[in-house]
Amino acid sequence: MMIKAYGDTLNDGAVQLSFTLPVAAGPKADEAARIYMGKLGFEECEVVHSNPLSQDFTFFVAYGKSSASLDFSKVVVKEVETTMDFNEVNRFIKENLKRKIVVVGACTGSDAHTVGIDAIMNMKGYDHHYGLERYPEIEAHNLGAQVANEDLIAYADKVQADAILVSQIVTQKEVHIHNMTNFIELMEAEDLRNKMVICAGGPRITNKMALEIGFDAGFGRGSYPEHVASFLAEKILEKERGDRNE
Amino acid sequence: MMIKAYGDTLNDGAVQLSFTLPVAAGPKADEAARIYMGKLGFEECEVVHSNPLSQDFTFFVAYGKSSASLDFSKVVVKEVETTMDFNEVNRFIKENLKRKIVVVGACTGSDAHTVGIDAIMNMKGYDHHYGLERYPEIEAHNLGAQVANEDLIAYADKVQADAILVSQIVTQKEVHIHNMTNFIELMEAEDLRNKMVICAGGPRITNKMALEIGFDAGFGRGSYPEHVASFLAEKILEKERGDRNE
Amino acid sequence: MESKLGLSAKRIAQCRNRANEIVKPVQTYIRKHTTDSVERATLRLLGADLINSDGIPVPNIIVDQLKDKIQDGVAQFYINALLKLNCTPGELNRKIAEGLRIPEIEMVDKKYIEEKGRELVQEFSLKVKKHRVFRQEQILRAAIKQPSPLLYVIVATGNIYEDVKQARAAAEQGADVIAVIRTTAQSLLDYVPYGPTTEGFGGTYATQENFRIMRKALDETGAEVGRYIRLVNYASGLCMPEIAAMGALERLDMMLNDSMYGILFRDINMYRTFVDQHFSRMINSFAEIVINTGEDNYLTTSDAYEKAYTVTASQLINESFARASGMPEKLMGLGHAFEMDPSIKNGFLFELAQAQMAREIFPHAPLKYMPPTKYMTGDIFRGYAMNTLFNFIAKATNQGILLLGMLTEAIHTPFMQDRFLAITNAKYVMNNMGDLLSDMEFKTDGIMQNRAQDVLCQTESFLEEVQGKGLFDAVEDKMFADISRPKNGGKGFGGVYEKSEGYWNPIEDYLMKELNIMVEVK
Amino acid sequence: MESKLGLSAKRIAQCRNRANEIVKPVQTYIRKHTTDSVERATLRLLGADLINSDGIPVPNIIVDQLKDKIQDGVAQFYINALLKLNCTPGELNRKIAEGLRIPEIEMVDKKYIEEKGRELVQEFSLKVKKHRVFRQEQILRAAIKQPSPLLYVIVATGNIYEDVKQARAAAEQGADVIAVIRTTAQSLLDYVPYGPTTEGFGGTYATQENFRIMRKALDETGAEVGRYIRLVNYASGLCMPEIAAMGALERLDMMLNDSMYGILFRDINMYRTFVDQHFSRMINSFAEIVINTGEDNYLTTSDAYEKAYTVTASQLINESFARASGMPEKLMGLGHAFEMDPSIKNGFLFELAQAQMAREIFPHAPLKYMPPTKYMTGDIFRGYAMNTLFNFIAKATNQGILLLGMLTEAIHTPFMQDRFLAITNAKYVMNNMGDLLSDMEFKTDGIMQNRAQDVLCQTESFLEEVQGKGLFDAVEDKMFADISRPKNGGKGFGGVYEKSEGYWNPIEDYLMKELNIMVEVK
Ligand code: B12
Ligand code: B12
Ligand SMILES: Cc1ncc(COP(=O)(O)O)c(C=O)c1O
Ligand SMILES: Cc1ncc(COP(=O)(O)O)c(C=O)c1O
Repeated sequence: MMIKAYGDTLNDGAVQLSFTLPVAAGPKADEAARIYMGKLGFEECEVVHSNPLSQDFTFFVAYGKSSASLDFSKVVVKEVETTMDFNEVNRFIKENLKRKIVVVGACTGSDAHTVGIDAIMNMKGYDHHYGLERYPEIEAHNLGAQVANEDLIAYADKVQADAILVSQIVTQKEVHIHNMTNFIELMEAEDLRNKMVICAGGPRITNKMALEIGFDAGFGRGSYPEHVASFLAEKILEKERGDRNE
Repeated sequence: MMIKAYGDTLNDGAVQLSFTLPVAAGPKADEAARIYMGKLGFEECEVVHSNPLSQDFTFFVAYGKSSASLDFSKVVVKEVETTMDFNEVNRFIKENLKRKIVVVGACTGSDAHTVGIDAIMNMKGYDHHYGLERYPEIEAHNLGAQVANEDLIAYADKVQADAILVSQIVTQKEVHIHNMTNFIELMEAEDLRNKMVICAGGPRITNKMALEIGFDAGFGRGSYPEHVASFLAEKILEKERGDRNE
Repeated sequence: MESKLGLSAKRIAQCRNRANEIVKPVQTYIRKHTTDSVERATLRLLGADLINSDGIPVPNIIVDQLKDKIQDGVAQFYINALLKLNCTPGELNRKIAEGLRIPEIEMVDKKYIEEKGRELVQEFSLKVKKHRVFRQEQILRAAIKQPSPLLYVIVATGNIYEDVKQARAAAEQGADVIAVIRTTAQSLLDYVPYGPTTEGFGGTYATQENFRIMRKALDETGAEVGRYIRLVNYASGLCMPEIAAMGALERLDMMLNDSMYGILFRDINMYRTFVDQHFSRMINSFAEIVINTGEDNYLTTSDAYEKAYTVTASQLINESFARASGMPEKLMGLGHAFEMDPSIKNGFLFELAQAQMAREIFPHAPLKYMPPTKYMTGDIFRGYAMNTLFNFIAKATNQGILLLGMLTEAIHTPFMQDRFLAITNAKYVMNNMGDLLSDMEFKTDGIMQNRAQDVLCQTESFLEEVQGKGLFDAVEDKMFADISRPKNGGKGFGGVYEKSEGYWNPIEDYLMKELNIMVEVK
Repeated sequence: MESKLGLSAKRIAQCRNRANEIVKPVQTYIRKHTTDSVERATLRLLGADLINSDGIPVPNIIVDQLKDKIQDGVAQFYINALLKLNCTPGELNRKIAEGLRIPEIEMVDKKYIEEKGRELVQEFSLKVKKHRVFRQEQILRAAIKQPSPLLYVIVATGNIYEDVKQARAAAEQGADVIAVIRTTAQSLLDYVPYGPTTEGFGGTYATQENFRIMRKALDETGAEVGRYIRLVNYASGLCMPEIAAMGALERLDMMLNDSMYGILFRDINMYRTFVDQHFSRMINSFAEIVINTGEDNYLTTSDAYEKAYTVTASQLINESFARASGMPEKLMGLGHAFEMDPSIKNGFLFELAQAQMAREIFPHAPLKYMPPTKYMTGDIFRGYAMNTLFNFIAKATNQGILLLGMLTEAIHTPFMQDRFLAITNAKYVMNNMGDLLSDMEFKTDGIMQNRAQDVLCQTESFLEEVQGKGLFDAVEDKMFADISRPKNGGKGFGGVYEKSEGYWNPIEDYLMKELNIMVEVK
């Protein structure tokens, strides 16, 4: 099934854009904006607004139509499966793992944003969803923010964690990618990578990119504690069974 | 001079987009939006927001970076020259043409938007710029809106107009293009095309497209009466001189 | 209710009185006249429908055939044909479409015609009453989910099937009211197009089939979302009564219907419009269709700060005309708009004062508040901020019907996401500051009180002047919207007829009785 | 001025009194202690500067060399070296950078040191006073072009030269205040980086050279646009006094400077922060730099509706600490924020009440109002609407400094156009509804009056509880921002020293005299 953007008619390919060009405002700038939209591949380009931002910059609002399309049936998302709620997760752990699972989390590197990891881990939770600390079958350790990867790993090792949760909010200059990659390298160097389930989370994190970097899962905006909890429970069980079979 | 869009660093190529895809909201839709941005040619695509519009449509806000660039020094705008103000125009006509010029204007076809043509022609003008009716050296006839091309041409012929002004506001289904093209055809059929200066105006009109259709000039958003007046005065003079030399 | 703005109840009463005096002589004219469209509407309500192979609607064919008999009322000829040919309206319509000439048919005794007329009127009446009951039930059921103001958005793709998608999506998002904008210049057609249509400029043809398609879609989506989704169309134009008739038959819920819009903004003859608006409003009154008047149009052509009083004056005139058509205040969606130049210092205060004033002058009318349009630009962000303040005032002053502003107003008819953004904006604002104005008071003799009082004074003088000249001359003299319309000029003048002594119109008779419209004896 | 909100003047006075009682024992501690950064700041104000080949700043080198003598004050050793080597600070700095060890230099007679101290303090004092006069002149000249609130935007590219472009553009667009956001985690560095920098994450390093570059650019653009463009940076962190010192030297106009932010949100040791904030505020007071406190931070971690009283309480504590540093109210840019969940019914009313309350409790402070951040999402349009209502309240309640919300708050540090959109939004709203609140009155015992009164009561009980425990224990007990910080934990505790009997600091002495700071006798 091929799809295009939709303005008011199927397949019209209509898209709204806004951008700044580093040129002084005026008819020449407007024309440049129109040409630029053409270079971006749009047709029927309309520069509907332009405004000087300074002597050297101009802001534009524009609409255009694109003939680009994609096959929706071929879109694959490796979504994290999130089937269980609070009670189900606890029951699942009790029945299958028959012990509490130990989870250590932190917001790592120079990143000081605690709210996201707190939303997942704190007793009170987030948006009326209890955090991991409230789960009777989970022993949760929230180390807070600005935790060095080394310290996080050492702590997890010490408490014999089943899983580590890494939160990354700041993404400028791809700092989160560097942090996360470094984390995986350290885990491997310490020979812990296969002993623990490791997840990342944050508003710019996707499952896809987390997997690419070497995590077991990634959780983006709108995640709730039970999403992580049910993923962890199932993954840890899977690991245990795998380990036992080896 | 090659330029790209500017977010916060020269040549970062950052652009904001919003669009709707005809698919149900969810992770698959988000991924489709990301892929779609790729198809549009963007890199580092971030779908920062998605919202269901109905069971079958999803709205996205996205940011991406494009490597597209254009050579600003090669951008050519055939702008209408607009050098004179109210007094200068009148003086110019008096001294050079030595007679009042006759201008007929209307908003044509089924288009009922009078405000634009009134802004240009009415006594009181627009945004503190007097309209053509106030120019002592211009005899202005404003026929209002929803005037058939035939009627406008017949009227202009009757009053021996030097110039005709056509306003076109509604552009859906390219109705303005059809109207304007039809106008030129009729002018040619009546053998009047070369007898009069003809200008078009409206928020979606550019000089470029007006020229392409066969008008002498096109005036877009933000036009003022003196822009048209000075263009007309010079163009009519040019025409007279040309005619005399033939 | 005490006036928050310190408006003098006496002055309001005086204004209202003047509006009534202005309308009185016009009503006298109206009572004595009929029009092509009034007759066609009557035919439609009795059952006339279909088009011929040239696309000419049967009601038009009938009226054309009877040009010289219109002053007697065409209904009797249609009913006569039914009796003589002993067929249903459906069969008769087909025959007429195929060429049958009605005038040639011999007339039966008037009493049979009257009897058949009663029967057909009864059918019409039952149908409409069923619609009324259904609507009332639906509205009641969803009442808590649809607080005031109702959120009103337009669809305008030109294609009824595309419109349906957009409308359904809007209803899912929270819209309470869907208006299907008409194609450019339909108001100037002297007939109503037929069937489902997929080609329009800036809007979709108003046809009975399109009404039906959209009504069905909205009922379905309404049931899914548990709200009653109102459907709106545009009556104004040369076919005002007919479109009202179609609306009544297809259970539309609101109808754009202004007493003077066609005259001023579409150059339709004033006599034609006055007669038409009266008949169409009787239909709307009976069908319990809320009318939307067009005061916003004054402000797109004139300055909203300078000419605010023309809005108030027009509201009062519209009210008076509406009352003369038997309309209760709860159906009067009197219009006004947020159209002041956004660069005016304290413009927000003036808009707030104006909106609050309308609320106080018409305490029971579901006022229809129109968003900024004229000062909207391609800067969709600035436009979105303007719409935010507009929504703010709408909620603060308890407007009844909120036509949501589109951030792309200056660019194109709404994209699907534009409507969504408008709805979320309105919901956010309305929820977030719902009780603000009831938690505050206007300062005595402050900017807003003074502004409202000034506008009310200007309104009074303006109405006084109009009353002095008479409405017909006032319109000719450019007193409204700076536009002059000659009494005998404009479109559709040829379609106005003085009624003969024997003029007979069973629909009109029925509506006047039902609506308790008294005709004052000379 | 009478309270629009019906707040009890007596209760406000009681709250203020409690805050003073809370601060008193902390001031006693502060008076007896110095820190690494206080000493380095003192050195900087006397002329210390430059870095060595490892990038370590000279003030740090000096303090490190004198670790065991800090309790006596390091200034005397630096001055001694100047005298003994008979060179300028510039020359001395170079020598220290090249390896010169100061402790090894033999001490001259104290009276020469004191004399030279006076000379250096004089230089510092003259420089700052010149800045003050220049600033006052500029502000006066542009006063009508810069009405309240001042429009404050941030730049945060990480590259000072890119920041300059953005800042200039913002000033051209109408911004009055430019804050150069610091790179992530600079607050945790125990030294101040050096020179112009082009690499930062989410912000640009605060360095003296960067201050200079931006100051120059803003002065130029300010001259072009005929307004005085304020420059802001962030003092909070382990180098709070030093950054204040640099700000005083380079004519910054505002400085983020909160008495507890570093403790709660950066896990800096509480003793360290209390001592540092006091010294840095003395510098700001003398340099007439407006401080910006960080109450907004409470609301990004706790719920803004539930914990509104913590903001008011913190404002009062910040005020009391500021007063203890000789700061007049007009320099107290006390913070608060529009951070309630936008889905709260009547949330707008609660925000309005809170902002008006701050205005009434601190009538002469240039309150700094922070925009929505926590509930901003990728829906830039919704965010723009939220910012519109935020700007509305800012103007209505006459806030002094308006940090403009960015529609892309949830996405990235501002793009150039984001700032433009923020500025036009603010200008539109402020012009359009400027006089609204002076044209209205809060209803007695209405939602807003009750809300403000409730919050004030909660504030009083909270302050009472803190007073009971003492501030140090209260922080340990999680009473602020739900965060517990141990007294002897956190960063920088090692850099706090009890002053010896002979502690000597010519800058401190001078500032205390200039600012009329009385030390109560035990
Ligand atoms: C609150 C806040 C702060 C507070 C943080 C307080 C605290 N204790 O956390 C303060 C004021 C201290 C702050 C400071 C800074 N901030 Co900040 N901040 C924000 C803000 C406004 C809200 C973030 C938030 O709390 N969201 C709510 C939570 C619940 O959402 P979340 O974090 O996305 O978490 C959810 C999911 O992502 C997921 N999740 C998150 N982590 C994890 C982990 C796991 C394992 C899982 C499963 C799920 C998960 O689940 C959560 C619930 O659904 C955002 C803007 C915004 N509206 O997003 C900016 C923002 C994140 N900050 C930003 C910046 C740049 C900074 C600074 C670096 C600025 C500076 N130079 O000083 C500083 C320094 C901080 C540092 N060293 O990291 C930028 C980041 C830009 C970027 N993309 O890189 C943002 C986007 C603002 C902006 N536009 O500039 N900030
Ligand atoms: C006011 C208005 C109306 C009024 C018109 C009243 C009147 N007497 O003019 C009313 C309410 C009647 C109306 C009706 C309709 N309108 Co209308 N209307 C507008 C509105 C809000 C403002 C237009 C305006 O007055 N602008 C101010 C003037 C001064 O600007 P301007 O026209 O651009 O003129 C300037 C320049 O363009 C130039 N110029 C213009 N003409 C000329 C000519 C010459 C020779 C020169 C030199 C210069 C020049 O100079 C002027 C001064 O700078 C716009 C939205 C908007 N904000 O732009 C929609 C808009 C133009 N309307 C629109 C539509 C679709 C309609 C309808 C067709 C809707 C319908 N289906 O019923 C109807 C039908 C009208 C018809 N048959 O044409 C659409 C057009 C979409 C499109 N691009 O095709 C718009 C954009 C709204 C929208 N988003 O849907 N409308
Ligand atoms: C009262 C009224 N009727 C009708 C219309 C539009 O109908 P048309 O453009 O088809 O005349 C409007 C539009 O503004 C209106 O206000
Ligand atoms: C008072 C105060 N200081 C400093 C900062 C930021 O500084 P940093 O993140 O470098 O600690 C903030 C940010 O919110 C603040 O409110």
